[in-house]
Amino acid sequence: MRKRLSELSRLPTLPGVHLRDEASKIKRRLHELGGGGRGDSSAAWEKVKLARHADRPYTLDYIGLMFPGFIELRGDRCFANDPAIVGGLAAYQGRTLMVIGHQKGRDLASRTQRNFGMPRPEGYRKAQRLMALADKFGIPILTLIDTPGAFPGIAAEERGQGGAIASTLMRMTRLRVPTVAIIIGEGGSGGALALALADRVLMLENSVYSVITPEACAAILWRDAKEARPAARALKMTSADLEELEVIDGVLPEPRGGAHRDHEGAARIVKEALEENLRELEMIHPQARRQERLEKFRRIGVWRENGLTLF
Amino acid sequence: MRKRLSELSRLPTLPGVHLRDEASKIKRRLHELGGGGRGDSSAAWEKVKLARHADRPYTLDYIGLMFPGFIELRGDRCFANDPAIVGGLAAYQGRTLMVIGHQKGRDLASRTQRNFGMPRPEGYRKAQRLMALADKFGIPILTLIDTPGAFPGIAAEERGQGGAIASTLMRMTRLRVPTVAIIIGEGGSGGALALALADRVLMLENSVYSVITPEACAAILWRDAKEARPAARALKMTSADLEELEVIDGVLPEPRGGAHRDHEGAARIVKEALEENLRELEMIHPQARRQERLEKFRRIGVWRENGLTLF
Amino acid sequence: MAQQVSVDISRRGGGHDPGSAESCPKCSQLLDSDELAANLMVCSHCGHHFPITSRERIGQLADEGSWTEMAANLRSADPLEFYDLRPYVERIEEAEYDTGLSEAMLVGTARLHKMDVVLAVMDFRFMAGSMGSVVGEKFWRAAERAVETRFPLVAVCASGGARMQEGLLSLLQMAKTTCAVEMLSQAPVPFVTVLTHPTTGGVLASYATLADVIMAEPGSLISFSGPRVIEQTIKEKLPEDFGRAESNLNHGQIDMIVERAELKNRLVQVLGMLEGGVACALQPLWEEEAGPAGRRGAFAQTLERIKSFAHTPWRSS
Amino acid sequence: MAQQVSVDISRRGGGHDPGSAESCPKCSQLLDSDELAANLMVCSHCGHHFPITSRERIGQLADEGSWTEMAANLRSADPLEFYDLRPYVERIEEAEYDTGLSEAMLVGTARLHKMDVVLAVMDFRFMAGSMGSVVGEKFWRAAERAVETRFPLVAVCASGGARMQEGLLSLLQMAKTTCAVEMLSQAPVPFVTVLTHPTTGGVLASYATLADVIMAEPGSLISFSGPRVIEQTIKEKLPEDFGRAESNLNHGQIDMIVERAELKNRLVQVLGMLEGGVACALQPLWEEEAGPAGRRGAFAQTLERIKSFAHTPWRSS
Ligand SMILES: [Zn+2]
Ligand SMILES: [Zn+2]
Repeated sequence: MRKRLSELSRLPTLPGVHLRDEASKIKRRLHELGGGGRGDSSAAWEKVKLARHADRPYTLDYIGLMFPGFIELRGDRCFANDPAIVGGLAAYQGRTLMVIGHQKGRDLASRTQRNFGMPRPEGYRKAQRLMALADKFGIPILTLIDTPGAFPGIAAEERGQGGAIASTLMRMTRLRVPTVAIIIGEGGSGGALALALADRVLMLENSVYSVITPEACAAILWRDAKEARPAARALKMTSADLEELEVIDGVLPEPRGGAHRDHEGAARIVKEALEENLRELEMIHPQARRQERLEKFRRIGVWRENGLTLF
Repeated sequence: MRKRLSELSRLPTLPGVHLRDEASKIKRRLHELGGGGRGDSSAAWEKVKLARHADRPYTLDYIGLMFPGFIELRGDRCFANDPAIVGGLAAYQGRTLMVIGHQKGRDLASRTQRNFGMPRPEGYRKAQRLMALADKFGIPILTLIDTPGAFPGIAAEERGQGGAIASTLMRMTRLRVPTVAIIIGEGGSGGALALALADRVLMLENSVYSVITPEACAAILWRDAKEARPAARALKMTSADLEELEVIDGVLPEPRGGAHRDHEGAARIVKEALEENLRELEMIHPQARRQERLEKFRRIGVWRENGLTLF
Repeated sequence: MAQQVSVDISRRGGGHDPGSAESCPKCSQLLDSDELAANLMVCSHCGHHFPITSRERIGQLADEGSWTEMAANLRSADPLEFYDLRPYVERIEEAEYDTGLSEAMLVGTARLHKMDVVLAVMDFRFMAGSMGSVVGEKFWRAAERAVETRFPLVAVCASGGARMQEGLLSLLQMAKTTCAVEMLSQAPVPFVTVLTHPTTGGVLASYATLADVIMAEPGSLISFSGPRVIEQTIKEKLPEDFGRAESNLNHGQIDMIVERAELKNRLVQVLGMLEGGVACALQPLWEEEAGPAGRRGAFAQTLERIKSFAHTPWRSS
Repeated sequence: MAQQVSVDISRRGGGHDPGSAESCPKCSQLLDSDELAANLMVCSHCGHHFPITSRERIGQLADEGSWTEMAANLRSADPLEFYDLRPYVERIEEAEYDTGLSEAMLVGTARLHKMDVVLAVMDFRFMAGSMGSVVGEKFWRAAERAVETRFPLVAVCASGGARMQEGLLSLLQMAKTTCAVEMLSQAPVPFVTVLTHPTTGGVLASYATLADVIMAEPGSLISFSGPRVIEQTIKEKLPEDFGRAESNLNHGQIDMIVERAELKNRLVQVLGMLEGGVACALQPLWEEEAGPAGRRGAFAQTLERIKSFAHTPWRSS
């Protein structure tokens, strides 16, 4: 670490290359060395369990608590209405928001109906349609992310699961309106990311966001799905991990005991974060905001080049 | 007729109202009175039979004869590739065209595969995708129209046949590139129109273009599908009828004996018309062309207002 | 394709017969006509929505005295000099006599809970709600007015399809109404459609499905091809729920099903929400993109309205 | 998700063993390695396309001596200090040793039948063609070069998905590559992808399916989720043709299936056609919309190329 740090400090900033603020790297490493639960693999796993907690508020709970009015809009105008993604117009401080989010069910019937929050391609195509509608009328977009991942099924593949996610990402790059994405529970893989190419990406304290579930990761790399604990730790999927990696824009502290114990408190926190971020984003001209969005995601990545570690 | 004419000539042109050139009206009526086959109901029916003739050149025949190179592009990126509509990039005079058309089959197997040229929603969605691609790269679009109509089936309805046609029409209103539509055989109802909201709409001499098939019209209005002959005449669906009604931009004379007897000759005629129309259209700025397209379709209709017949 | 869908609107002349009784086609209950009308022509037993006339619809939606008809003098011509067993002109005259209307669509301006809107309401009784030149032109004028005034456009659809007696001219009204929607879209002015029983053919395949938000009345048939045509093609009997609003909702083709009693409120909520977006589009930094200045006035009005909503919670899901 | 798809590329180090024999996994025929290589690694008996390495692919596509690699010095870092049973750095070193490559993608410029293009070619042997920070950055630079030079971008995909050892950083490469495609799209510069066996996960759900034209090699598995994950979820064995290129074509997800021997020609034809559209975009009256002046040069080149095509008829359907 020290070697890498000194290498970096010896060199001028290269054009087109983003040198991460080293202070945060050091802080991060000190944090790790000093414990704080992150050296402990069960801490990450606890977060995974919390993020999946059945009592956590879901998208429709947040909508109900945050907005005095909400009109759900349905359907991809093509094949189906996917209940695993909900979206619609929300009354927000004398104006309108488009809210789009994954929706899990709470009891067996609604879980089945919502397909455990795992969208099919038509869910993503509905999201795109609503994004286009919001963009047309200059309505800012809030996405709430909470899914184990896109549904892995034969028919979903045949209807283009990969392409549906990709085109949703593409749609988000093109939006003129401000976009805020908040991971409220499980941010599972491409199925989560599809709604998260936003101007601001925030995580609730006890949410997770990962390229793969720890179980699946363990099954592949440890050859044993039961090794999910070390996998969860290794994947650095908690909000604290990801804030330190600087791949998200902020962490929202949850109410005492966690969002699952205080839905109202959680909704208040999400609403305040939304307000603050929208206020900042709306100061930026749409063209510039779009450009900044591209730049932000363009910068993500860590690699070595000519012996240097670059971020 | 004379009364209507004198009413019109007495009045100044009203704002927002398009008074059709009366000379053509008179010409038309004289033509009718003077016979010319149009008073004979079998003439229209003969055209219907010719337009459906199994030996007529189809879209892929024209493509093969008109362009030295053609790359078919497939799929709606959503549900299926519909073989009842074909489309792709054609090499055309040192540049590129996007060609999209209905495709009938010639033998039993290919007819079944092409669904007798009756598209399902995915056919129209493929057409939209190809139109968007052409628009992105400034590639002019040629559509070739030859269908009994959009396929009437349960699954096609469930996947949004109506919406698919409507959104294709909408896509065509928005194109920046020049568009030429040519009815080469059967122009059947909404399924044909979906590809025909173009800057220029031309008909081959022996093609027909109608709101409904004469058989279906007869079944409803005559309560007997066998009355298709008078229905064909009453619907004014031949190229000559429609030129006189001024709802198309031109009629292309077919080779001696009809297109079904001389595919090469027919292709030559279509190609010349395409060249001429594209040349004219490309002199217009894209914005203006789009505006003119809207205006052109805006003007279509005949009604009475305050006792006047307006066109 | 106009007459392929049969709908029983026995009530001629645009109203109900006071004091008489009607039997519900769904639950067979005998209903008192006055009560039925007071219940907006919805069966109080099973919720069946009886088809209603365009004037009844406007009466249910528009604030008292706020309706002003536009383009009232448009009448069908007979450009094809069409006749089948009877001349087209005779069919029109009959429809005029039976309905007291001059065409299958009424357009005008109205207020819905004080919100200014342009309305375009079809009437199935007039030649099966078929779309010919007059319907196309009325819709165009409604859209034009909406763009001029920045009032949103609400279109209530009920149609058997294109008016075949006007031949290709009627088919091309699909293109014309689509161009009108594109004009709305460029503004942009909110555009909402309400699909009622039945919405089929050329109307469905043009402006009806091009709205920003698509609502439908419960039980409405919403299908491009008529059920009989499909049955003849596939040589099977269609299932009872074929093409109904509920099936369309499941298949992703419409946004919501709204009961008649809720329709006015829901329209105002949705339109207010869509206009609420204007609030954002008029942030100081956005001004160069904000479009004509007239919009600012509409916006101020909208903002007030939305603010009043904020104290009246509602939910659609 | 990277290692969930198993592919047999036994040929380590980027080539075949001269004089040896290989058995076709599809028809079991024993094939002479030299003949197989001469036949572009396609079974001469059944047409089975053996997976090939990125260098083999470039060798098959690029005109002799025209390949210039870009961003060759990019190497994976280990931002998560990831280890499972073994450290990530060790797995990278092993992959480097086995493949002679530094990462799962090679990018550079080349000429295809004299047409300048930017190439981005994945190599499944390198950690199952997984996409981490380096692949994302290489793709970005390839796209950037394409925009600067106005050369079209051709991406040949082969991937097990995201590089899980880089955690969320690898997931976010999907967003990054999508932004790169958006940059191409704004230019616009033609972008064509070739999906080879297997193209799955994050690569499929980002740039691979965002191309102007999507080609696939026969028999390639093209699926977002890995077959094993789907089998575990639905608790059934998948059909043999599940997710294959042929199924994707029928389901409207790709434009065409191209045999390896035809790939180079087809790419040049499609790219020439897409650039041919520039001819129209540069009509005198369009000039204010034509974009950077550099394009005019590219156009002249294209025009010449297209003209030469005009004398060589071809058909794809
Ligand atoms: Zn009832
Ligand atoms: Zn073989």
